Amino acid sequence: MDKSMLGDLDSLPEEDKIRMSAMIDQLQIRDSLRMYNSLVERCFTDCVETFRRKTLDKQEETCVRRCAEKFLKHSMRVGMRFAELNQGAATPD
Amino acid sequence: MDKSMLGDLDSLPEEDKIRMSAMIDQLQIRDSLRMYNSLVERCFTDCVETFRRKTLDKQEETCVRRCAEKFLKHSMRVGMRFAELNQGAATPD
Amino acid sequence: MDKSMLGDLDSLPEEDKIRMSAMIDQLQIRDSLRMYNSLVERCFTDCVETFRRKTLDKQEETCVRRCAEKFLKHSMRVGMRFAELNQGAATPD
Amino acid sequence: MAAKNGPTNLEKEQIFGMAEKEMEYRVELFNKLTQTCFEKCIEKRYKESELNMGENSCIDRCVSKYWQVTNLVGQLLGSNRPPM
Amino acid sequence: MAAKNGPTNLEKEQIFGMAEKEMEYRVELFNKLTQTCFEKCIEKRYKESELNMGENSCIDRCVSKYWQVTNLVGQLLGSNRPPM
Amino acid sequence: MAAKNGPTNLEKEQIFGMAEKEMEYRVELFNKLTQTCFEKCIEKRYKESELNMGENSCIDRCVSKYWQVTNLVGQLLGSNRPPM
Repeated sequence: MDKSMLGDLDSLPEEDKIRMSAMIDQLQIRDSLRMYNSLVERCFTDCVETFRRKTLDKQEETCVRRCAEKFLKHSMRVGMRFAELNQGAATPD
Repeated sequence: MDKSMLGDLDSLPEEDKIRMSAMIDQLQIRDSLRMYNSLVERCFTDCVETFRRKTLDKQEETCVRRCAEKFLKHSMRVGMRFAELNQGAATPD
Repeated sequence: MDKSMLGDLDSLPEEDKIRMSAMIDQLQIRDSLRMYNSLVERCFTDCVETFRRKTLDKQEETCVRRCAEKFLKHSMRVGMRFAELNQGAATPD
Repeated sequence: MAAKNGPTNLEKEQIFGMAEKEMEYRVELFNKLTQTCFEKCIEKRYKESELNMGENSCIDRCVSKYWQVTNLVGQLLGSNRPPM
Repeated sequence: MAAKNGPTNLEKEQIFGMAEKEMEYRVELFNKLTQTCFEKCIEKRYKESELNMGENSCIDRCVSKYWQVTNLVGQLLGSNRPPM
Repeated sequence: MAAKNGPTNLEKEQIFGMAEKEMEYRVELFNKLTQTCFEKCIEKRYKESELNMGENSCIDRCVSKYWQVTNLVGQLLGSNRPPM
């Protein structure tokens, strides 16, 4: 998600551009909170299997850390590839 | 989703009816964009299994086409049945 | 979801507090409608397996009732534990 | 500000907001119904792009049963208004 | 328009918007937690409508562990404010 | 009220609303793409926190194929504008 779309809105007065920019900021905040929720859900689901205690054991904690780091790296890589495709910069196979 | 709900809003002035109608249009646009996203996700998940190349092979492409057509036909049939039930026009077993 | 957040908004005039309160009410309505939708989806998916008839049989109906009751009890218990953790009232293992 | 001229702005916001939530609910119901019945009824190998007879009758029954589950759960939740 | 009278309309929009996003986040967290712990703890054959003892203690521990994972991920993301 | 001064308030609402839906769509597309390719490409035992070479090339191909499926479905739906 970027602000390139603002280019289409030149007919709007300054005040509306500010409003549009604020709307985009808010969507980005919502987006990152959702990402955070999804990340927690995924790593919990994949890493926590037993409920004999109410605290995470070492193994579960390690698993969650790796899962979260891997998800973030994955997400950044997807973002880069996605941006390339959006710019029509597809490379040969 | 239809506009029958507008009947409840007779007390509102003309300007508000227009606004309500615009809101419904926007929800329909959002709805169809979400449907599109779900359709892509489903057909990708069901049809693309291997990642040895970066382009779809013939078999994957055929699978995606059929999946998408089937999903649209399915969705239309569900919509018809759903509308019948909403109108209380349930037929015997 | 509670209204404790309103405390942060003391700088706003009365009219805005009312508006904020209305917004919270609307989010709660949306929340309960979503919960309802999820409950239906889950109990349908878990309890209805065959499509030889167009009406629920006794066994399916019983299953749906139990599933829904169980889900509601589950949801209330989660809500209580969640509230305790939010208030920092975690008890020992 | 003038009370005799129909609803105030805040009341209008609430009417619009309620109508919006109601519609969102119906759309979500329809989407979940569509996804769930696709899962239950459709052959995933996609050997053809037409729905076959078995799939068609499965869809009809699936929608009908989903509707009944919606009403049944609505009764259990004690809601008086029809859920759809 | 008068700057001395508290926040401007645009600032108000942003305060309202932030509060709305924050609440949406909490609701979504609660919903995911509820769904995930139902998946992990509840017997799906639905032989009775009560939660049994095993399910009850599983739910308590599941909520507790989910909370810990939320905090752990929050730390990793470098967020200073408490995620809940 | 003055027609010569650019869009009316209602028209502005629609422009803002459309832009918002469009951005929501892109965000949702990106999120589904991320989730789906994680599911398809990532080793779930989490033995390390780095992406290995196999995962990295799987991700690149997965994104590329997902993009193609998006375009293919867009053509089938008869949409003229690019879906992304």
